[in-house]
Amino acid sequence: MNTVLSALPLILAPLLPLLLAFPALRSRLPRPCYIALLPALILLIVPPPVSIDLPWLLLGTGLGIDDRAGRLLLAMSVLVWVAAAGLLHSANDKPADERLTSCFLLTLAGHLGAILATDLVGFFTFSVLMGYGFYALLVTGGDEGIRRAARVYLVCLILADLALFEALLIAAATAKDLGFETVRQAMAQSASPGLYLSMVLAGFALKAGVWPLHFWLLPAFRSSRPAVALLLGAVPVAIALLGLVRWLPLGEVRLPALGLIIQGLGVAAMLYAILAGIKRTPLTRLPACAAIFVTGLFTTTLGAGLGDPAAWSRYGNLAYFLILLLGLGVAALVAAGRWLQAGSHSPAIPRKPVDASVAWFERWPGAVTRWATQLGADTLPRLRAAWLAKVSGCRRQIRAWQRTLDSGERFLRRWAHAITLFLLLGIVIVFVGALSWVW
Amino acid sequence: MSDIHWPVIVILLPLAGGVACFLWPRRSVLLGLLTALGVVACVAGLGGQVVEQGAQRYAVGGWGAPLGIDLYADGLSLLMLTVTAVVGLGISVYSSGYFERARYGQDRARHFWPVWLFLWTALNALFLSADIFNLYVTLELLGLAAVALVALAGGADAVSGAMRYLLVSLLGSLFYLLGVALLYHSFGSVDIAILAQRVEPSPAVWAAMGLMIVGLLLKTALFPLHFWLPSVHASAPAPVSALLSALVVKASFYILLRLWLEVFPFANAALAQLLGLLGAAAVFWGGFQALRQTRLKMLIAYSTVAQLGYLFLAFPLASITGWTGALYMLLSHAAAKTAMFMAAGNILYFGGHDRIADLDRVVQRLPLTITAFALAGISIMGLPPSGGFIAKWLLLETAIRSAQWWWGGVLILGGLLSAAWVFKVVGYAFTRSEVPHEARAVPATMEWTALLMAVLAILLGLFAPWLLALLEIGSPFGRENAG
Amino acid sequence: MNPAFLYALVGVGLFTLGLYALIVHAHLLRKILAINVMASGVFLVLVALATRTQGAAPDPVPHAMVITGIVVAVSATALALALMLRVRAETGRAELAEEPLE
Amino acid sequence: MNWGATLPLLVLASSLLPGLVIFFLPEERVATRTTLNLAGAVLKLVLVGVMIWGVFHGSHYETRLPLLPGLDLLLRADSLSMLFVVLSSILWLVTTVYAVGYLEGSPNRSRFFGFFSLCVTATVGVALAGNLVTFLLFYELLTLATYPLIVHRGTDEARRAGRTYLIYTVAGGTLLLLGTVWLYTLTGTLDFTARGFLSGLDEAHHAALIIIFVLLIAGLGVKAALIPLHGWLPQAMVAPAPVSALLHAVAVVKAGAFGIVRVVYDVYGVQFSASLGVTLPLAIVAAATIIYGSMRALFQDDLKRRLAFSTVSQVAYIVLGIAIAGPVAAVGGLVHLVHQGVMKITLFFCAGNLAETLGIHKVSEMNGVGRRMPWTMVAFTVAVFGMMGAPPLAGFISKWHLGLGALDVGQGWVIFILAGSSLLNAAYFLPILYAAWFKPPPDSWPAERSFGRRETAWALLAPPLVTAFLTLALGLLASAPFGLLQWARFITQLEYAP
Repeated sequence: MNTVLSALPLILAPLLPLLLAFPALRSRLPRPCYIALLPALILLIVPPPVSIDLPWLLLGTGLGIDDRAGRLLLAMSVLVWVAAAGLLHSANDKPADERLTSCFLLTLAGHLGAILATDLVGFFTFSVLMGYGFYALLVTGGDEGIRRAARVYLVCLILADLALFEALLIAAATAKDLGFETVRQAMAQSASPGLYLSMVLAGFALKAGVWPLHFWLLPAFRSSRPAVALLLGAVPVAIALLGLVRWLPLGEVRLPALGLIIQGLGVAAMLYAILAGIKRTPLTRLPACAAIFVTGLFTTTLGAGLGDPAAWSRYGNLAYFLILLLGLGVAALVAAGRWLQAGSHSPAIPRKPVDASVAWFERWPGAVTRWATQLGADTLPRLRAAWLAKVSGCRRQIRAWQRTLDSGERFLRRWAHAITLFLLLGIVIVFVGALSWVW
Repeated sequence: MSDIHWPVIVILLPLAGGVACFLWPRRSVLLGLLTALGVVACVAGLGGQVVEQGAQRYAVGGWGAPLGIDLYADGLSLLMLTVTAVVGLGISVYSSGYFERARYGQDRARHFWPVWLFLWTALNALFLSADIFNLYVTLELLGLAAVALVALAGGADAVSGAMRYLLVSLLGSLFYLLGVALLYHSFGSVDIAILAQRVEPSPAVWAAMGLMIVGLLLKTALFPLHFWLPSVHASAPAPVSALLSALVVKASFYILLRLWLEVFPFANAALAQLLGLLGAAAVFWGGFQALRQTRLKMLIAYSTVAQLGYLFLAFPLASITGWTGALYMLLSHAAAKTAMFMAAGNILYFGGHDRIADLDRVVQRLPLTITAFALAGISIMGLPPSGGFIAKWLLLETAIRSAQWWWGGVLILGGLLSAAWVFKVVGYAFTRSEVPHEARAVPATMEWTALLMAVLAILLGLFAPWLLALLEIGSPFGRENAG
Repeated sequence: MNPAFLYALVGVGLFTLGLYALIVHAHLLRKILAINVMASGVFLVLVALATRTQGAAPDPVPHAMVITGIVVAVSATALALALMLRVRAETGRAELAEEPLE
Repeated sequence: MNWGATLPLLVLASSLLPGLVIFFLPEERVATRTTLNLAGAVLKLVLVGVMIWGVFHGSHYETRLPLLPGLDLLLRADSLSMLFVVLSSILWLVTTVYAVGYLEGSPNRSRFFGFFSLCVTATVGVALAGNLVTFLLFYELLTLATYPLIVHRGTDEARRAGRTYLIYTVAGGTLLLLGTVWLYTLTGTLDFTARGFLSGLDEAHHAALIIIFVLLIAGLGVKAALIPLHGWLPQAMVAPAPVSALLHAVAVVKAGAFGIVRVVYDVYGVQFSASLGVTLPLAIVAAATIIYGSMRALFQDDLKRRLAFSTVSQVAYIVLGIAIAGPVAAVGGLVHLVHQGVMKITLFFCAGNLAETLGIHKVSEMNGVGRRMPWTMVAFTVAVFGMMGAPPLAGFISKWHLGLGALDVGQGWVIFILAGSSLLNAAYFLPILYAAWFKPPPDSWPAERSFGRRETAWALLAPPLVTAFLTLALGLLASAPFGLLQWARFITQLEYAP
């Protein structure tokens, strides 16, 4: 009985927001965004450990919350989401937008699910849901700048999901099931974890906007609505970092070279964040720089952990702390920024069109699309055209053949010719036959 | 039952019917239909006898082989008789609608029935004949009756066609007769069974073989001797076209087959290859020409040229499966082509023209007819499940087994060609045309007969084992060791 | 080389001659005549070859065949002539026009 | 005649007979026609249910009719055929409902539904065929039954498309026939047997067997739209939407793919084909098709054409799964047979709804359509994510097994193909979603029809919602007992068990 009672909020935590995302199901409910958070809130007070196995679901998955870190993360999420829900519809210029609420709830479902997932597939599934939901949240009612940011985010998201899918496959081929712990062990013992590691790192780095893959973060912070900006840290970035912690065989492998590179990247990210933060400081930029900075810090920790398993087992919890810090800190900064800005009516967002300020490396998603477009739209039909030209040559030839056939038929229609030609054969046979018969 | 002289009855009944129709023209439709039913029943009786007691030899008047006339019925004859009976019944029913109307006046209807029944007599006699001279006589009778039927349509085209057909037919028969003379001189008999025992290669036999084959090829319209066929088949009245395509050209092929199998078993491989080659040429030539026609009946006639080509592919393959395949092709082609010409007849009847480009307005108001055409087309293309498919399968199997795959290639490409022209026509059933069209109602019998014949062509694909077992009676193709 | 064989050769000659005429002449009457000549040739061959062995009495069967053949040929000729008249009535000429290829 | 021999015939007859009756129904008897259609579809579903129950409890359903001496027409229900039968009978029911709604008031409906029923009969026949010659029979019947559906509209464009279709499929059927006959002359039997019936053949015949394999696959590849034999598929888009749905999801394309599965599994046997060295080239062709189809789909503005090229790409997954020649990948290929059907039929239903309700045919006209027709677009969105392989939808399960299977047998390159395909899928599908949901709608739609308060007619809306729900359920419940995945594993075990 107890297990059922504790399992119920566990299932409902992602399921309820998912259901409420359908407008029809929430039309009679007051404040659906808060109601959707209730199961998660209840989950916080259910005594640990709580878990449930769902072997029939998907490829066999489960939900659970066992460690203190998970609980803290959940608490942080609930807090941030409550704050965001409060800001969601308070925007003075917009009437309540149904679609916005739906996107909000979808993202919430994905987010909670990802935190509660106990295996790779579950985590992946929910983070995909969260990713696309968040994309929709970003883009709903946004201006050109935010759309551009969202587009870049989307491309990053797709690529990240691909990389993670590959990683997932490798993990499945290596480990006997896909629980976090099993995979960690299996990968530690695997002969060649390189591909897995690089896929996981690349995937989550893209999702988290780790420097130097941060280019969607800045415009997103700059121009999205406050509720969304509030979530930016806790939702895409924090979950991606959480993914890193959960998927990588940290504390099990020793990869000093990789660790060093990652540490280097982390340090560079921190430097970049500090410089960017100091150099130009419109208030809206501050949360972004903070996010990049904390991410850099996290990356450094991660690199250290990869380089030295012992260090990870000692300081590993630091990573969780950083994730918490990131989620809460960004939310707090955004909220503060909004409070400070409350008086000044103009958001002073420079509405630049796509311009030179976009660095070359930020333009690659567009370039890839353009390249593929050209490849497909130009090359393939041109090949076909060349081929068709050949075929039409054949057609001309066929026509010539038909003319020949026609004249042949006309020739045969003068039946005299036909019979003469053919029956002469018979006559020859007769005479040859008759003559040889005489002999 | 077993002592009834079915072979004689099968020949005499249509003859009597024909005479009766001639004497009582007013009742000719009724008499004709009754006769047709009777013949079908008699053929069934003969069939029962043959199935029970094996191949039958019957000496007319009790004279016996060297002097008198023998009738012989084995599986092959029985099958040909059955096809004739079934197609004949269909054509009779169809004609009862076709010739009844104003266009073909009472006069023509009066002429049609006796001549058609005489033709049926000639066909039955031909398939039962056991000697080569008798075959000549029946072939000649067949030719004359067919010519008369072609001329029935009236008009310059039909009469010229008939004249041409008559000359060709006589020419072919004379060639054949000359061969008969040489054979008789060499071996002193015209009975096929006796010839089969006595015959041995000699120059005279070679000469006879050459003459007879040429004569028969001319009548069977194998490429390039097909020149007379399209115009004749296209200008005749629809039931007559059906008759010519389905049965008459097959009769001379039947004689050729009999001679080849029994009298000229020593014919060398080169000749067989030549026949096969001509057959292949016919398949392509007929197929291409069919594709290029602008009038429906011409198209169907050219397709007959192509389909006849298939029959000759069995010669180089020369094994029991091959022969069976050719025979099956003959069967299904008979049913399918009858249906097609009937469908074309309906279209002509309804719309007054058979220009392919203007077909859409007509065929969309005759759904049964176009269905018949399409179903028959399926068999002609050799798509499953149809008689044509079984035939194609057997021939293809033989070709691959005997490592002569190129004949298989001919079959395949020929099938594609026929698919092309069939769909060229059938495609018009689906266009959008709202132009109203002056039309005459087509009698239901005509539409349904066409459809039933087409369905028969399809069903042939499902009853193959039964028919093939029938064909084995008296083992006309010899025992399996040749292939 | 006996007389019978000579007759036979003549018969074949007639056949060939008839064939030539059939092909060469356009007028239908000539064509019909040509066919008849050919038929006569064949009959001659049949009759001539009835002597199968030197000196023995000729075989009667071919003669019966020839009679049958003549009957057939007569009826065919009758039909042909009737048709020829119809062709003339329909087209105004007793010739077969070369058909246009459609 | 006993039950076991009758049931397969009944399953066929349940759509054949209504079809034949419908041909003769006058145009205006809508109620009778609809009743007949639906009754046939439901009856078939019930019969198939009985059949599954029987197969599961070890009954054998087998009908034999002699076709030629030594060669039978054979209908047999085995685990693989049941997979396809279930798919087609369920989707037929859905599509029938949809077609009734879609064609309301248009001309020539009796003809349409007659051929529609024939088409399904042929598909079920393809599924139940127990040997190659029976398969060939129904395969050709399918060609013939779909042609009238493609040219149904009767426009010049439709007829051109029909002609192209015929040229491809008739030629393909011919190749298949050639291969079949050749095979028959070598073996004397054509009955499908788990793990093939050819491995005992003499070494000397192996060259011939390779050629036959190529012939068979080319013949089947035409319908499965493997490059370079896919040209007919995008053209066939002129057909009415239910036909496209049927063509792409159930009937034609699937018949080809299913045939390839049959040939590789039950004629050659996977191990034997692998030892002949024919599976790798097949896998490469499939991979090329996947990429090529997606690339072409990128640049189609016509919505249905885009979907068509997407089909080209997606169906090749099935072939790829088979050709990888490993048990796990095979499971992926087999489940994709069903998954692709369910997802693609949803997409086509939605495309049809857009065309029928708003007159939208092009991607560029779809701005803001999500606001006007939210339910349709929800179904569309679910299917799109399924196609991209996003969890937890059906497509993810397929891709998962394909990728895993490829790693399993050491063919890592496949996962890059999968990744590339997903990327391209995203590239040609997501802009549609973006436009539909986030761009502002235009002032007026090209040709709007009003359905009162609902966004469109019920008969048009319910089918895509049902299939979209199936897409979700097939993904979520993949591992459930008696689920699809179990079934596919069972089939592959037959093929791979030692």
